[in-house]
Amino acid sequence: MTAVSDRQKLAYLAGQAADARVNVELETEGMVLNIGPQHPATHGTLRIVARLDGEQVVQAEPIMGYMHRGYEKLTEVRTYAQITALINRIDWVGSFANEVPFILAAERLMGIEAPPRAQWIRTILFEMGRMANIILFLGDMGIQVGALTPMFYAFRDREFILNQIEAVTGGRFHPNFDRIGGLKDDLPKGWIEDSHTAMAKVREICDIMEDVLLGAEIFEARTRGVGVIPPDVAMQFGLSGANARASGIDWDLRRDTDVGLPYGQVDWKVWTHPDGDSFARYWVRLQETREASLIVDQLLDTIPSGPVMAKVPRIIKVPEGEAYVATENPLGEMGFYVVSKGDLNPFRVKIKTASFNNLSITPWLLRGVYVPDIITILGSLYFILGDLDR
Amino acid sequence: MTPLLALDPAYWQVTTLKGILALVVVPTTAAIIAFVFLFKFVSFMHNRLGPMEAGPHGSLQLLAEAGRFLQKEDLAPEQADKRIFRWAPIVVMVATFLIYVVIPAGPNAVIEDLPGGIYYVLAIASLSVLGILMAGWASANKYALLGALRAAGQLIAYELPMVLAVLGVVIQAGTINMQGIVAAQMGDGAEIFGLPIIGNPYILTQFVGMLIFITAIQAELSQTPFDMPVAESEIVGGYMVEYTGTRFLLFFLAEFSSAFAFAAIAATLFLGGWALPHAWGIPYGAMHVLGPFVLLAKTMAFALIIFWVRFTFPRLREDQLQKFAWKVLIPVALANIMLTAVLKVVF
Amino acid sequence: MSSSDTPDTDVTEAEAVEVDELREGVVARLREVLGDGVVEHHIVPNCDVWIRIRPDAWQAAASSVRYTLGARQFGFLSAIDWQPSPWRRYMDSEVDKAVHGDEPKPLPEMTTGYAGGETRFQVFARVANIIEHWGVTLKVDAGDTDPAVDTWTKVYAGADWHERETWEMFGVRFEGHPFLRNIYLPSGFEGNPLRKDYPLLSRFTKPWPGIVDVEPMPGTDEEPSSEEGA
Amino acid sequence: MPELPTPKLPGSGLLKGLGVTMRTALETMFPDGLKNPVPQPTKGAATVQYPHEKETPANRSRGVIALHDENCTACMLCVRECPDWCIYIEAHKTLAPPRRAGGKPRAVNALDRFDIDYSLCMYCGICVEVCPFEALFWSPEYEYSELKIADLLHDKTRLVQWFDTVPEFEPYESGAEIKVKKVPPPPKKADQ
Repeated sequence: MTAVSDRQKLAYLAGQAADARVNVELETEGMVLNIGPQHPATHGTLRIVARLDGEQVVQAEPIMGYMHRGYEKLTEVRTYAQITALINRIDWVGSFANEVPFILAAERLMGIEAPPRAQWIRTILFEMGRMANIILFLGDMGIQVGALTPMFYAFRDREFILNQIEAVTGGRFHPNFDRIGGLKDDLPKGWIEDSHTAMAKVREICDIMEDVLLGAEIFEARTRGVGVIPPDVAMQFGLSGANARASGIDWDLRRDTDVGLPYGQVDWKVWTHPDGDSFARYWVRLQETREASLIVDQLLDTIPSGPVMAKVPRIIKVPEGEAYVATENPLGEMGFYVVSKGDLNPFRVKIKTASFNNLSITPWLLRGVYVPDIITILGSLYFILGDLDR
Repeated sequence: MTPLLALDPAYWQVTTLKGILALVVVPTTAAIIAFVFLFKFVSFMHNRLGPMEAGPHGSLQLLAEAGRFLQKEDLAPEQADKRIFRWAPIVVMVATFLIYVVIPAGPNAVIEDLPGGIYYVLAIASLSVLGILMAGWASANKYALLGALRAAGQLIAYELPMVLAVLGVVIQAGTINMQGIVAAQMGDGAEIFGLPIIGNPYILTQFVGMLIFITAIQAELSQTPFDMPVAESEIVGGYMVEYTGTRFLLFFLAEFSSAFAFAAIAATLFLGGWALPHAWGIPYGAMHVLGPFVLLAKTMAFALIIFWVRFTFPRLREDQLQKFAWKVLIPVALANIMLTAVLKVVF
Repeated sequence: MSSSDTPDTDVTEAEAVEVDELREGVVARLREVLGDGVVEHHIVPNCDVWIRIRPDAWQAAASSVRYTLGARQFGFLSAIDWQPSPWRRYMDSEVDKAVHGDEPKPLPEMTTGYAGGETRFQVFARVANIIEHWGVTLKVDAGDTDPAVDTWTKVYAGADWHERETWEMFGVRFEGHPFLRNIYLPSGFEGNPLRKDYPLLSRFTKPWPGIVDVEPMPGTDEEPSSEEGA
Repeated sequence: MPELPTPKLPGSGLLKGLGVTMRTALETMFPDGLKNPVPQPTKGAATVQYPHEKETPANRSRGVIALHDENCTACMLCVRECPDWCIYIEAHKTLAPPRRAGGKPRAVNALDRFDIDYSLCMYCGICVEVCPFEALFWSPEYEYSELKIADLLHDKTRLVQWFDTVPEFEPYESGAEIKVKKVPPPPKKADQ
């Protein structure tokens, strides 16, 4: 007998028998397939237990927690400056966009308003974080569906934005640049002009992606009608960002709520798509990237001069109270519910991340889907694992 | 065959010579294709340089790769069926070697000029499916199982359009012998639209057949628009997932040498293989030397199309792939055969 | 700082007068549907609104907020443990205090946030109406020792995962939830990490580097001053 | 709302995709277009061959923390503010020469040990920002990886060596009214 001991063999057979007899007339035996936690298509360590009947999914359920770092517990023992350094590691691709909601919530509690120049630069870096995040998605969706080249174009042109963020904040991915009351520093000389060239590069990558992927009939065959989410179900699960807008929900926090970012002074358009399938999600994100580059161009031209830091005491003690501020992050609506008891560190910070809600729809969405479509749907929902597991 | 050189070797010497020749030619062709297309051309398409460290401009990268695979430990999963697991890559490799038997690279530079040349190739092409199924089933891994079943479904579904596309060429050439097909295209009487200068490459008359053949090759090699058996983002390497070391090297070599083999067959069927149009008046003797280079150039042309498509397009789902094969390729191939037969009779 | 019905008093006079009719309307409509289910509410003018619901009206609140008030977009659902943490900020915890030599400060007594609350655990959820552009945070008391609240999964399917996370982090049982199990933590994990009395062990294992140990001037018998420029 | 896509030939989307990849391949091989048809991919490629050519990081990029040890008075602010607790400082009291002639010698903290553990550090920059005596600076140096993780604990001498790589002060964009608090170090060539 081979080295396999009898106990293992029995366990192996028992495992097989445990798979429910899924398809009675065809006498087929169900198979439980573990996609992840080590899998190229899951943006990190996410594990999906899919019960298959042949290639069709009978029931799929994501298992998370491999990347859970316990942010909400950490925030209880850190000062506000330390938390800012921590939270730009939640959605590690949209670097600056994580810090803004937390700082805005703290500013609302303290009743401080950042000077106009700081708001302008904050919005510019916020949109740059969005572009850096979504351009990675535009390339990555190609890999999920099998095309190798778009990824390289995306990374080549994304470098320009990361260089701009690094030139201002010092860090490409983790800027840690936002402070309560304004920003840590001001723009270096010649930055505004380099940013204009970077924005032109962003529009160029959007056109390339439209030619290589969006137009290709195979991409349309793989994504049209795959993973359709009706608007009401999307809202019930709390989907936000491009996933909601792709189902026809005309809702964008940048336009609908006023949190102190000058989106009012810029004319831009919210893109929606009626279909709600994977193709629509890709299409909406592509248009939003182009829109973001136009927003940044307009903001760069109208930067007011002035200080970047309001008058703020050196030791920051946030007065007692609660505040919830949510902004339109690249992945969706990210909100910080900050409860403060008036001392150096917050009493409780609830971090509402977009990917958690975006992924909570997958058990409902992945029923009766083919195996390759699991990957397409997960790719189109576009989550970042740090955002999902916090 | 007029004796090439003065000496007249015994039969067994000829076969061993041919065996050694095949053992040398197949890996080098796979190496050429792998280096030119997989390392360099793809990198240029991605606006990057590809391997640059090993050898001038990365030329010795393949030696480094082979060395890396050879010194890796040769693992087999515990619950795998050891014997079948070890023989699977060898079956796939043999299937690729056998295709080279029939490809003519010169007037008599062919390992065995079988009378049923192209018919033999189509039969052998389906042998690799066995190796893949053995690999997938024996490695006791759910991903490998999925990959193998997909490969089986796909390769069988795409053999039919390949056969039908080849039929168009055979009807027009009137023979199924490879040298015969080459002669029909580039022989003395061959000319098209009245100008003999370009001979009669079947790419012009059999253009639809060529397209179907290229698509079928893409599926036989499980390349990207049809690479479900090895879909990296879904089933992570398909049937090759449990292989390491030399066995994986065998699969790698098999993949690229079969790419060269099929591209060479496409060149022979549609671009006239090793021959140049008779009207150019190149002496028959010179073709012995020139033949292989002409075949290499034409094969590179077809391989360019294969790899260009491979690195640009996304991947189809298997049900779309099957629908595309049965509902689109086969009817068009049948229509192509009918048209060729009618035109053959009329002219 | 729990406030009664009117907005809190220390707000400047101008703001107190400016009534935020949109959010007052929301509270009024909810009060009209739930009757005395709405216990207390707090409004920060044209900013945000908090409403505290009686525990037995929690499920009714969900369906009324969703269907009658039209807040179809689900935000999140979580809990707060209002009891102040015995470990404070771990830096001046007992381990390091011994070195500093002064006795620990007494624990502050428990106070709850906006729209009040009597018990230690409080579940709060946020939903938004994206047509009229307002969002509301509903709160409910979940009890002190063994917190339990009705589930929202019947109304907002998205609440399923949030309730599973709140259950494993705070130990709040959700009556009627289809299958309460760990979402982040490994299955064999005991204890509820986000409770305030759950220690953050990483801060115990390593001594706090911030303790100032500057040796005295050689030769002088000056004893080392402990709080040197703290 | 998306405008109706113009009806197009079924295969044309695929051909456009092929066109893009081939155009990029040709651009990489012949960067100067048809002027000189000699393929020179090294010029056309967007990638940098790292060990041979190196990209200079931005002026403010946070590569490594440099210490100006004369300014450090062991006030322990940076140690307390560091989220990862990865800075260790030990000092002792000494008598420093009086500021004005004939004045009383001043008791001042002399630095014994100033270690930063780069295996824990998350490059957030709070220590550099919070230091009241301008003893810590950022330098864009990034090539200090080690074989053993223990070597990532940079001691005082190593941190002072980084001091020479701290870049000059960078002028701000026009319209920036910011109070310059970080005075750059004295010219590097001065003897330490």
